[in-house]
Amino acid sequence: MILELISIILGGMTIGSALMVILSKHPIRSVLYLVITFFFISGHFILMNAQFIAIVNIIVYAGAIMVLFLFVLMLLNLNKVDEKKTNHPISFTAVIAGGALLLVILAALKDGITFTNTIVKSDVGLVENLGTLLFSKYVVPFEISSILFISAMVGAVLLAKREKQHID
Amino acid sequence: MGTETLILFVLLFPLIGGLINGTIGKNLSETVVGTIGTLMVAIPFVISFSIFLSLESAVNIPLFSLLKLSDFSLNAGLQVDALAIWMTMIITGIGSLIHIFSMGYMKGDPGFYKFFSYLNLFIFSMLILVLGSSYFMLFFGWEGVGICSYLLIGFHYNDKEKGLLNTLAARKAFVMNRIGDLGLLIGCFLLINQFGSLEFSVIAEKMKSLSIATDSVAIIGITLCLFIAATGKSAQIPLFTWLPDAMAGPTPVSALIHAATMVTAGIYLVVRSNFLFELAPYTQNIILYIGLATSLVAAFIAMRQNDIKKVLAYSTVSQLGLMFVALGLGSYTVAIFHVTTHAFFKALLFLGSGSIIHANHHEQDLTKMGGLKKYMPVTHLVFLLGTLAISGFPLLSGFFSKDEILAAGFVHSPLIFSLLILSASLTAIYMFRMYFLVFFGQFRGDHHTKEHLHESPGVMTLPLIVLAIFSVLGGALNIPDFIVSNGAHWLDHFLNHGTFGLDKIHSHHLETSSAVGIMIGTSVITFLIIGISYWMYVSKQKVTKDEHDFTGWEKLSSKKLYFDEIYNALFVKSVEWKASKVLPFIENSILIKGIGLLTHMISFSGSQIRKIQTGILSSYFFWMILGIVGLISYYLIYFKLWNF
Amino acid sequence: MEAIIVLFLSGIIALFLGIYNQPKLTTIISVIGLIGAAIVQHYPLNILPAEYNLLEFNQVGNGFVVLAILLTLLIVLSGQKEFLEEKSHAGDYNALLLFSLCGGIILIGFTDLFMFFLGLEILSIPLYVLAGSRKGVSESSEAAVKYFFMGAFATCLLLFGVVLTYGATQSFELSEILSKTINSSGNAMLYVGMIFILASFLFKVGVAPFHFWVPDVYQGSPTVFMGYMSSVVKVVGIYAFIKFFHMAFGGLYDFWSTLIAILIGISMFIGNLTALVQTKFKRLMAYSSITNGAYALMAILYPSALSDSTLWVFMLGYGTSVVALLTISMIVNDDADEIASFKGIGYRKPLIGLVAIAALLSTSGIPPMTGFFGKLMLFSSVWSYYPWLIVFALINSAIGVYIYLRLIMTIMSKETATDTKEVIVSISQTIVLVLSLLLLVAGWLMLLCWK
Amino acid sequence: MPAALSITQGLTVDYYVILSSILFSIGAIGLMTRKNMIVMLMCIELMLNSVNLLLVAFSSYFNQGDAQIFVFFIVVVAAAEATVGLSILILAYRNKRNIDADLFNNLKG
Amino acid sequence: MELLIITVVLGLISFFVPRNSIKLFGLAGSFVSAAIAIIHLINFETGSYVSIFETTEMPFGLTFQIGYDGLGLMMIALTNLIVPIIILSNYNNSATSENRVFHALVFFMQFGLLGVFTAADGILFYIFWEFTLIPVFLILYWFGKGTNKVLLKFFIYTLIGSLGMLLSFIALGLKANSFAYSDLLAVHLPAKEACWIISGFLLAFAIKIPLFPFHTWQPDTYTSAPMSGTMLLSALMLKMALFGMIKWMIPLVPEGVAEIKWLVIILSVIGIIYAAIICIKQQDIKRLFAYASISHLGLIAAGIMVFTKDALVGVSIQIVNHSLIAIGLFLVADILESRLKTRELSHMQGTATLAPKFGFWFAIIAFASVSVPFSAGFIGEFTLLKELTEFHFAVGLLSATTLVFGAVYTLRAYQLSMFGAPKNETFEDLRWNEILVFILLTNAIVGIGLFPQCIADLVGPSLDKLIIIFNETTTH
Repeated sequence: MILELISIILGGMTIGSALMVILSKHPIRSVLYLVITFFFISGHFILMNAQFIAIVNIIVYAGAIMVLFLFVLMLLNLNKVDEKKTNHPISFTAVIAGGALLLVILAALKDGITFTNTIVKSDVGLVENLGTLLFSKYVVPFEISSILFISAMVGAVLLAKREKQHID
Repeated sequence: MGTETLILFVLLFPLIGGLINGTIGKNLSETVVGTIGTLMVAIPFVISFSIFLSLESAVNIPLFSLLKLSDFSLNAGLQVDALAIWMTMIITGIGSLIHIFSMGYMKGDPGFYKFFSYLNLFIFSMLILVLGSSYFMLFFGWEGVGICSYLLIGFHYNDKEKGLLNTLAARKAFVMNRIGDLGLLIGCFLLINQFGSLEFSVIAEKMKSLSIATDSVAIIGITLCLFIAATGKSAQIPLFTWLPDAMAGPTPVSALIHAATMVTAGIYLVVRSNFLFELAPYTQNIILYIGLATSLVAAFIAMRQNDIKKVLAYSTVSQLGLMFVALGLGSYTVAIFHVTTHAFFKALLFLGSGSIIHANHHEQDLTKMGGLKKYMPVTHLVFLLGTLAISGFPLLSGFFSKDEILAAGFVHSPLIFSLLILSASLTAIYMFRMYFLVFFGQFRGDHHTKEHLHESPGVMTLPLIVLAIFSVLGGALNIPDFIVSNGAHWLDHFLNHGTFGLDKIHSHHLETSSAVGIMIGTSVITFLIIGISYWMYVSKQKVTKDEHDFTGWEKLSSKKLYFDEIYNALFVKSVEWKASKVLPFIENSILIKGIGLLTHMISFSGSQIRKIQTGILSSYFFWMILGIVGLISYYLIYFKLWNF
Repeated sequence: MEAIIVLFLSGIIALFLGIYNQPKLTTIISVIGLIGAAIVQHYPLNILPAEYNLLEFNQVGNGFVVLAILLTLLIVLSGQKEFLEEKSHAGDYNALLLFSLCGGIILIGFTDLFMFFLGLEILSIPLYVLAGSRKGVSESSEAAVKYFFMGAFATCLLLFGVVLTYGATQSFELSEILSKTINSSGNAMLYVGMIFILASFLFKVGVAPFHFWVPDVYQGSPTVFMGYMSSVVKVVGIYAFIKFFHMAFGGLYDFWSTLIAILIGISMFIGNLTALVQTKFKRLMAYSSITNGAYALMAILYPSALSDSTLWVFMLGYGTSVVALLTISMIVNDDADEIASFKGIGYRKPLIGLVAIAALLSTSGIPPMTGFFGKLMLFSSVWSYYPWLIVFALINSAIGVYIYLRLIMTIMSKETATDTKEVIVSISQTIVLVLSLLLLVAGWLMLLCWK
Repeated sequence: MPAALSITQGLTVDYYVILSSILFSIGAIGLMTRKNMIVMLMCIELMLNSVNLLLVAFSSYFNQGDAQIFVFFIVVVAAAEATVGLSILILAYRNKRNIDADLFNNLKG
Repeated sequence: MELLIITVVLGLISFFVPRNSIKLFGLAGSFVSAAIAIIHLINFETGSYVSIFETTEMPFGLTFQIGYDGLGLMMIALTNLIVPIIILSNYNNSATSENRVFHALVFFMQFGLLGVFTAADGILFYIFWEFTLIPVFLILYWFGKGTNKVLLKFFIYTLIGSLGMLLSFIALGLKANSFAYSDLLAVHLPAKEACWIISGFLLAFAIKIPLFPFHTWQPDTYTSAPMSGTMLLSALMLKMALFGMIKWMIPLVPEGVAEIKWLVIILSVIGIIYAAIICIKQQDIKRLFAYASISHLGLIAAGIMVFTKDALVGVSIQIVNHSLIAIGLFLVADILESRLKTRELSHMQGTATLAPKFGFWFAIIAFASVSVPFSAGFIGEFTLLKELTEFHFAVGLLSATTLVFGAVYTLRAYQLSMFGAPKNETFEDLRWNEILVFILLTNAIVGIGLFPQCIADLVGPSLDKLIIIFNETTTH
């Protein structure tokens, strides 16, 4: 019951911080709220005994990606609120659409949702188990992802590099 | 050589003549062209005369099969019997005379060779018409003469003033004939449907074996169709208005085609189909009344025509009407007899008028003539004979042929008889009006023309004289039996014995007393009319009024009872209105615009759809999310899960 | 797998040659790499250990790989002139194209969702970059932005779908998913997951209402890469789509086929009707690609789509004609991309004219071009299942003919555009034109030796 | 699945399904409403994370490691996407001097 | 085989022939193809089927079969004999006759037509059918003076029709599991389905013929096309549709004929009268002949729908006859247009006086087109009208009005352009090639008019076969 309570509270906090991400006017605040959200989600991971993923999530997302976001924000000097006033009717319809999305997803899934399918505390999320799986069954995808990375790298360089001809 | 071969020569000579003149005639002198043209008709006349002399029974000459269809075939074949050879002789005989005349009349015309070529081709087509062994061949020639007639009516197409008018007349003739042809065509189809063949002989045979009821629908349909065809060619109501207009052609053409030969094709058709018409008294009655009406109407119109050729043209229509009356009364041989005599005197009259016109510098108006007697004695004499013959002057050819029609009418009913008498009297009236106006009194034309008035050359007068002789003596062909005992009704016998169907029809024989009575009566009327006319036009020197000055019935007559105007309003105008207003409207506004509207709608919807593509990212997300919502909703609907 | 390695290696080499400023060599290397990959794919060397053979290629799959390589080859050749204008990046462009193609090949051969997901990303990520590679041009960046955001969103949709599917079936293997789905028609999670996956696929293929990115991105991207997107990516995407839905969700055919048929019907009209009112060439081609993508996707509606050559012929015809037309567009080289600037080019340069006619007629589906046979086979295959869709497709073909015919008339006009520049056709472009002409007219005969 | 443990363990997979659906929808709403492209990028990361959350839940529920490997790959891809995305952002910023998404509407119609 | 190949080869060579000798090359080449057709005619054994080429193993169930029977051979001979005449009549028209591309396109067109007439596979038929559109479109586009709108209309119209046909072929082919003619013949269809399928075919053919109300593309296209283009269209391309109806539509879907028979016949009859009446007041001579063509073809189409042996024989004769007449009339129109620089009848008056030879030959062609005796049309129309009357009296009667209307508008056109006092100063009389064309046409028209049996013999046995197929299905 305690775990259940914790997870419910954690879930509520996750939703709340996620909402703050899209509600806060200032982008830097959004980034910070997002980092907090990631932390909460990692908390869920730990609750489910998926330690490796929890760590990766914090390191890669909160540590690397979000820092990158902050860097870019600072670099482009975008830390002031320059977002135009939100157009209310448009955001209203957008919220309606998003709400409808949630609604239909839940409506569709409602037959399956009985809150009886409880989660087993398993060991599969431990580093050792995952490592074995990754380097045996999923070694090819692992290697293949190198193509992804190299193209992302090349792409980033290609796009972000300043050309000699036109210097702004 | 047998008849089979000879008859081919009869056919081929005019064709060859036409082709020679048409192709190389341009480089030949007029004399050569004329001679070739004439010989190519004269020789067939001689040949056909010899065939006529030796003809014993009908000869059927299959030539070749044009097209074999599943249940019957279109055959080219000839058939020589009494009727055919008689018509051939009329055509070639009168044809050659007119050819001779044309050599003089057309002298100096740039289209001289063409003219002779067309004439020869016309003779050829006409011969096919009468010699053909089937309705198909008849139709072949039927159409052929139509074209030649078209070409000849519009012969002077490039005339500065009247060129287009001439061709309009030609077109009118062709189109009206085509309407008739339509009847013939449909008649042919009905015949095929009924008898499975178009051969005269086969149909005649089947008529016997099939034992078709009198006045059955099929027969009435067929005969009516054939009669429509006949009204087209033979200028009967309602299709008669083309014939007077056709006088736009050169005068020999009028003589040959529109008086002596082509217009009798309708008579020939009905006589040829006598076995069919005999079974359709209903149609015969229609023929009778139409013929009578035509005869009277045309005679009435002829009363106050001022154009010499128009008078003759309406006279022709009127005479053709009389022939149809004879046909309607079942007196086929009488009709042919009248065809024959009419050919003589009408050709004579037309050629005579040609001679007059030639002398008058192509002036045809009666009001501009007068007193020509002294300038053109030969023409005057033959013209007088012709006029007398057509008016039924006793013992001339017209007297006998018309008398037989009257006799037939007398047998039928007194009303018909009296109307026939009226028609015959009208003939005499307008003919003598014309005769006196032309030859008596003072010359009313201009001075210039007067100086040049002259008798026509020998080539022109010679045929006139020959025709005059025939017009006078033609009656001898069919003299009533109470006048001569031996050889009476020779033509009747000849035709009856050599033509399908006719042998079974017995002509009505009047008692001698009534016959003599009719003869005397008509003679008296004719004399009276001549006398009155002489008194009016010669003694009182009455001169006809100008066309515009007519009033009352005279105006009605001069305006041709407004037939042209009525037709124009009823048919021509409505078709032209459709052609120039209604159908282009359908075409442009409904069909084309309709399609245009469709394409416009398509591109309009394109430009509307285009507006969704706003270029703003968040709207694209919005649509995509709505898309997913839609997809899931589809799932919910699909499994009917819409119950929360 | 070997083909991927060959492509990857040649991509790396090209990258390094680019760094050392050898732009022409990079071209040669990429061409060699492409040809080598095609050969290796067709005649496998079998040198890799067995566990590396994670990808499965049946005969049809092989054919599609070869087709993708062939189209890429044409694109690489036709783009050389543009690559060489920015010498310092020629290596990058070539390498990114090759990397992307690797992703494409993975997408053809995948058997589980891991490879599928990675393949999709490897295919897409270089394209996000390439779309924005004309750096000074704001349209190009806009295209990249739009492509990236919508692409990433589509990835999210895909992943959400995958996770729900996994939740319903407990597996990432296509075959196991299939075996689970056959008996579990009532599983809501499976259906919702499938719908999300469907949405992301529809996005990739550009089917309404997920088509919005297509015109904007195509128009903004450099012409070469637009060629790649509308030919290779389409070929691969549609093949993967069909494979995924037949191999994993085959049991739910009744459900999704109707849904997809409806969406295809809508897309055809949206694509064609909007193309009708375009004045920019690339945008017109983009809308036309929506329509043609919809035609091609019809193959999903009949069960034997994966084992016969119908789709192959269609995509051969469509891909080749797109590449040919875009090559012509590059030759015309009009910055504003107005259709009017094509006026008379075909009359002045008969080769271009001939290719343009062949390509446009092929796209219109007029015999004897390859496109006709593609359409014929496609339509006759689907006819028994969705006749009304074929009627729709034929109506759209007619509208399409109107669009393409107007293009032909512009290109073949005797008059020329007023400000006519000298038209220069480079050697590589000539090769592309000749090759595509050959493929367009007689490409369908390749089937004779294919079977 | 083992029902005996359910009461004490407490966490049901359905709960995560709902939670992750909510997070996913929040991300989607953010994508539609926010104009700042960096925030939009963050929304995408949020959506990816909601997927991760659900995957891990399923992984534990099914007692299978594969799903967590999948999460690993998602993280990999997310990193790559973020890299490319940010560089595209920088590029866009250079051209427009702004990263407001609504300003990028030259291509339309 | 050489029948088909030679046209392609000729077309390809045309691109490389020196510009100054292309005229002669075109003429010589087309005469060679004509000679080949004549050889085939001579060697043909009546009632047989000559297979030219046959493979059954092709991708996607297409069978590559070509061959001809009597009907096909008639069309082949017609094509190969008409093309030289077209090239000949175009000989002095320097804009086209000295153009290499033009000749190549004509030869490709000929190839397509031959393909249509020889194809023994539905899809192959469709392929050739569509293929013919391409060269003719380019001829119209490059050498005509039509606006893009007109050309688009032409192309889209015909294409929409052919799409219907394609659909029908697909539906039929899926039933037969093959597209081969013989297999398609064997398919039996339920009535409702047959109705749909035949409608698809009908759409294609009705637009191509064209039947009322699908004809609106035709007058515009004809008037804007160059002379040779108009000739190709009316003399040959329309015949594809008639041929298609006889050989493909009716025998393949006899079950559906009953449903659409009356529709087609009524439309045809409306077309006959409608087009004829429009002609009566038409001022543009080329447009007039275009509408006249609609009127004539309506009669043929109605005849086809009757589908009896006699009707089809009449149709065959009329097909040939109409081709000849169309060439003659459009040549006339072009001579007038090119020399007077106008197509308005009211500006032409009196040409016959200035150019007597032209007047003469125009008269011949005009009379041939109103089907006077000795012309092929006389026999053809006689047979057709006979069958139509037998089919239904009213149909026959209404169709037969074409005799009257035809005379009215043709003679009007002749009269307004040729007769009267000349309006123009000079008018160059016929050139040698034009005279030669007229002589050839006249010989052919008169020849067929006198010996129509040759055509009946040629096509008879194949028609018999078709009718047997038709009757078997419809009676069961």
